[in-house]
Amino acid sequence: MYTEKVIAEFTNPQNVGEIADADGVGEVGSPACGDIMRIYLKIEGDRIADVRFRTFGCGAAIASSSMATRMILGMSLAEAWAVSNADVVEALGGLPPAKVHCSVLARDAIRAAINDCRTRRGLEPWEVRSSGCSRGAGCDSHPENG
Amino acid sequence: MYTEKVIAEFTNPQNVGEIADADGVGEVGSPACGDIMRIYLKIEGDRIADVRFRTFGCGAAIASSSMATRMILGMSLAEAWAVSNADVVEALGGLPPAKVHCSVLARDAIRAAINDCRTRRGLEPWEVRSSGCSRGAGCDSHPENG
Amino acid sequence: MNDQDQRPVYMDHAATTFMKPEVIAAMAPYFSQHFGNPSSLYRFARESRMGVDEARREVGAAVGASPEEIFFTAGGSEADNWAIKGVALANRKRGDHIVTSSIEHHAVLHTCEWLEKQGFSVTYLPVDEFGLLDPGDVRDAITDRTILVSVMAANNEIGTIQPVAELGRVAHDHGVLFHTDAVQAVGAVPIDVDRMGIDLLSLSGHKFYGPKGTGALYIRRGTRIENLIHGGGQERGRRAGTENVPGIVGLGRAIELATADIEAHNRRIAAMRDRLVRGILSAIPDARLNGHPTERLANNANFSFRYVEGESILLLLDAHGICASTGSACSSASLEPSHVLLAIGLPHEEAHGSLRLTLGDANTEEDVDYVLEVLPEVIGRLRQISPLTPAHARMPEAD
Amino acid sequence: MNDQDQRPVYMDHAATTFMKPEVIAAMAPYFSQHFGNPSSLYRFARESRMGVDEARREVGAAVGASPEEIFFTAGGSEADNWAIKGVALANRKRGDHIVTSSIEHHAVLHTCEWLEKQGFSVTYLPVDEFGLLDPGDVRDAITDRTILVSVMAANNEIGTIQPVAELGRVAHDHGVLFHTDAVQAVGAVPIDVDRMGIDLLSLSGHKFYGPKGTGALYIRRGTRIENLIHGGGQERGRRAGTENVPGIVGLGRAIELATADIEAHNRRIAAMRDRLVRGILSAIPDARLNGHPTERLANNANFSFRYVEGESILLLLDAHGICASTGSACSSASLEPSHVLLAIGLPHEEAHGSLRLTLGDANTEEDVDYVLEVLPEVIGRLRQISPLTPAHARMPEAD
Ligand SMILES: Cc1ncc(COP(=O)(O)O)c(C=O)c1O
Ligand SMILES: Cc1ncc(COP(=O)(O)O)c(C=O)c1O
Repeated sequence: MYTEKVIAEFTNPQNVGEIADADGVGEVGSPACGDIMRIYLKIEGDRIADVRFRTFGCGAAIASSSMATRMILGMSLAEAWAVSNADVVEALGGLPPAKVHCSVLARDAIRAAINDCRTRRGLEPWEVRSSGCSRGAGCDSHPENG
Repeated sequence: MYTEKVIAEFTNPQNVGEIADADGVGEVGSPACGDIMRIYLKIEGDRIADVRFRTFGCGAAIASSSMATRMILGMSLAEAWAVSNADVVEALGGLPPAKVHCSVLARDAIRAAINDCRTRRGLEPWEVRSSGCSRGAGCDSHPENG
Repeated sequence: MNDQDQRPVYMDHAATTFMKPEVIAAMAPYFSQHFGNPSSLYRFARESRMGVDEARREVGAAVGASPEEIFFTAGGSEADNWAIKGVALANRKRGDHIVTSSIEHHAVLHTCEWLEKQGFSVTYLPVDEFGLLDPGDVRDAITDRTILVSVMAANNEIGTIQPVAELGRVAHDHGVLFHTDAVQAVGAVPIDVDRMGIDLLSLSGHKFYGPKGTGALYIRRGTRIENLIHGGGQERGRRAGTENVPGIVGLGRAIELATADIEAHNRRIAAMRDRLVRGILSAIPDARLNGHPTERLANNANFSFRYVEGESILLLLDAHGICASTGSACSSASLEPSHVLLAIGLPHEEAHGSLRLTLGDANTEEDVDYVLEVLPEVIGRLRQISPLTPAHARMPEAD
Repeated sequence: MNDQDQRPVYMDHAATTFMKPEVIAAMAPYFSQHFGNPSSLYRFARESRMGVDEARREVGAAVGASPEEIFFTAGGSEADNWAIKGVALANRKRGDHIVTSSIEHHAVLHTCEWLEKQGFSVTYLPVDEFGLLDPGDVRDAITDRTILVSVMAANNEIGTIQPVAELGRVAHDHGVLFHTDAVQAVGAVPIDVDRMGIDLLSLSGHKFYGPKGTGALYIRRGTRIENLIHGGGQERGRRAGTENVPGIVGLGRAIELATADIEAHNRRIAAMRDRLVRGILSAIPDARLNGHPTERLANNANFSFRYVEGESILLLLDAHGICASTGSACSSASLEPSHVLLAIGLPHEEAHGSLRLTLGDANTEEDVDYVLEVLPEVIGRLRQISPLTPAHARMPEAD
């Protein structure tokens, strides 16, 4: 059911761990739902200099976390915010329909971590809409979002 | 579904035909029901000197006719009357449940022929009960019936 | 008289067929090698999933459907039951009336009778002397309570092929779903569910050289239908039960072979069948061919022989090593003659005296010769025995 | 890390089994040689009939029933559907209430839910922490409207074996019919329908090295039950559809083999299973064995590993060539954890972290060694990734 890319990403995940002095941490999901993602960001300038994750969840959740963290490493916060769950799915070569929510979770965890950075810096958090947003165009209010 | 004996009797039936100057003829069944048996008897003294049949019907019907006529050849009319459908079934080594009615038909055809003989001789016909009779003991009023 | 030891001449392909070597070969790896449960996650089960997916594509392609509209069942009867009960129960709010024909297979008729006991009403339309249903009769039978028209594509006894596309059009003109029991038609009649306006279609593997106990129901996307077998999420939640992977694979291979070149296949079979029919009708007096002269399955020949009864014909043919079938339902407990033969207007005694010969891939011209040699003698012998035979049709008494 | 090319260590025998060579050999002659339709009259079909009859005797013997009480189906799900719907619909005048357990297979649960939509009421009884149903609860649940008690003989996820004989007694004490889903029990638990007071019993061939798509329903003589699949007169008028002759023959052979010496078989399997359980529980902290300590299927081991999720365990095991299963219903669209694990009181996150290993005839001590080598490493890696893992249960970070 999974693509080879998902399996490869899952069996050999990158960026697993924590960042003791992270500039932002985001966590989404719940154990009752069967998946939790926590993402740690280290920012240098406006760039993501380091990113780590911990995930409790299925293969798609772990693969999505790994892929998403690899994608945003080196990005500006605004660029990272703009990464959609569809981008993650694409990078994984596709996900089964029942597992697409894992990519949404990864995006949401990144955004939660970004907003944590912003809040700690005394900035307004960017507006987060329901995860349904990723499906349609134009429903995400963030300016950098296409 | 048929025993070898039924098949042998059916593929090589005995006593097929008519007796031009028969002393009694009995016919039972109807084309709509899928079986008709007609039995011709030639009597010498009180004995059945010749017996022939014509049957329209399934393999069991033809086999039962053949077997029944073979059984009664040489018998007295009373003996022939006493031949039950179970005797025919036994002689055939058994019949499938759905086909037992064919043996009843053979018995009934013989009895019809016997009563035709008796009537032609000016005798009272022996009492005929419903074909359910053959199942239980003691419901057949004919004296010679065991 | 007794040819027990020669190979049987099998002319009962409408009852069931042998499995083709290609079909057995396709199934074999799934018995103990690729035996995984298609629902399992691990790679080892991928072969099973792929086998099932491939078969779904093959079945879809054979009837002009997309694979997602194909649902595997355990045979034609289950498919018929599912189609009719499933549509009836799911559309109860819309209506409670079903239109079908009086010559359907029992899998359809008894299902309809069961629905009548559940409060549905069913119209069983008559057919003409050739077994054809008039689409106009279907139109007239449809009411605003009608939810389903179910008419077989081809009849299993007399082989008559119905005007399926017209029936589909009539049903759709009235916004009514159309189901066809195509168990006898697949591999014999080209089928295109879109062109023919078919919403549901039943098929069965063992009628076209596939495995027994396999079948499929085509369900047009968007059709409201309840499940028949509830449980696990197999078949996209529509039909529970661990998939019969080898069977499904065999069904797929068989339907691919059966529909690869229907026309050439029919030409070959019909040529033999036509010689058989001509030979029998010219050699045996008081015989008639039942069914339609042209609109009939290429492999089907169904006769009535007056004065004799069907089962006895079968048994004598069997003694000569010929496998055939009759409309007299002798093997069941019922002594009723075929409802199909009665529906085309045969009197009871002729309906009792029917013989069905259905040809198939392994039959040869020699088989036809052999039947033409044996059958007249068989009918002659039985007419000799029958009290119904008129003197002119009887040979001089032997003994 | 990637052992893709070694033979898989298959420990998912509760999902499905390979077919034994004896079973395949028994079926083979019925594909294209003895292919006749068992309903056909001619001698050629006699082999098919005899094959089916012989299988019916074998299945009957395996559960202590007479052959006439065995009806072949296309699997366990069909048998469950038939038993429950058939009894419910046929006894509607007597009552409208069914008692079952909350840990039944979906083939039972979803069938019961369907009946609820038809106006029946169903009591789903809880089980204890080991998955055991209390016969006293069944007694208390029975009302004068109750027509059926349906409780599985052994659970497919956690292997708990129910006190079937007691349950049968309770049902019969109240004049209520008793059905048991014995799909997981056949070949693993000796069954005697008379001694156990079973009126209906479902079984499925592919769980004991027989063919997929085959099963049977035992129906005690005299039991009022409606048909599920209407049509032809097969199975003495109870289940329509041309018999899957090879499948039925294979089922018969398989059940004969599976029940020949259950005790010896269980001893061998349980010894391996026990070593596996001990090894895992001692090597992996924060792990628990789900199910009953003694009243469980000899081949079943079901664990919860805290902090990790089941599907990810499966995938990593799969990468090592180990085939296993989890109660997290990942392969379906549902993200719900197993209803069985929730019913025995596991919190959601532990229910999500379950692993089922079910041993079978081809497993060896080396397989056990291999799983004992791989599994602790797999759980360790996933705990390394999980945010739920407390520091004490985590290895030092690698990078
Ligand atoms: C307890 C139980 N009941 C019913 C079934 C359904 O059987 P089948 O998949 O053969 O239809 C299964 C297995 O899938 C099972 O484990
Ligand atoms: C027209 C028709 N419909 C349905 C069926 C039932 O198919 P199966 O026996 O595969 O269940 C048959 C054959 O038996 C048939 O000829």
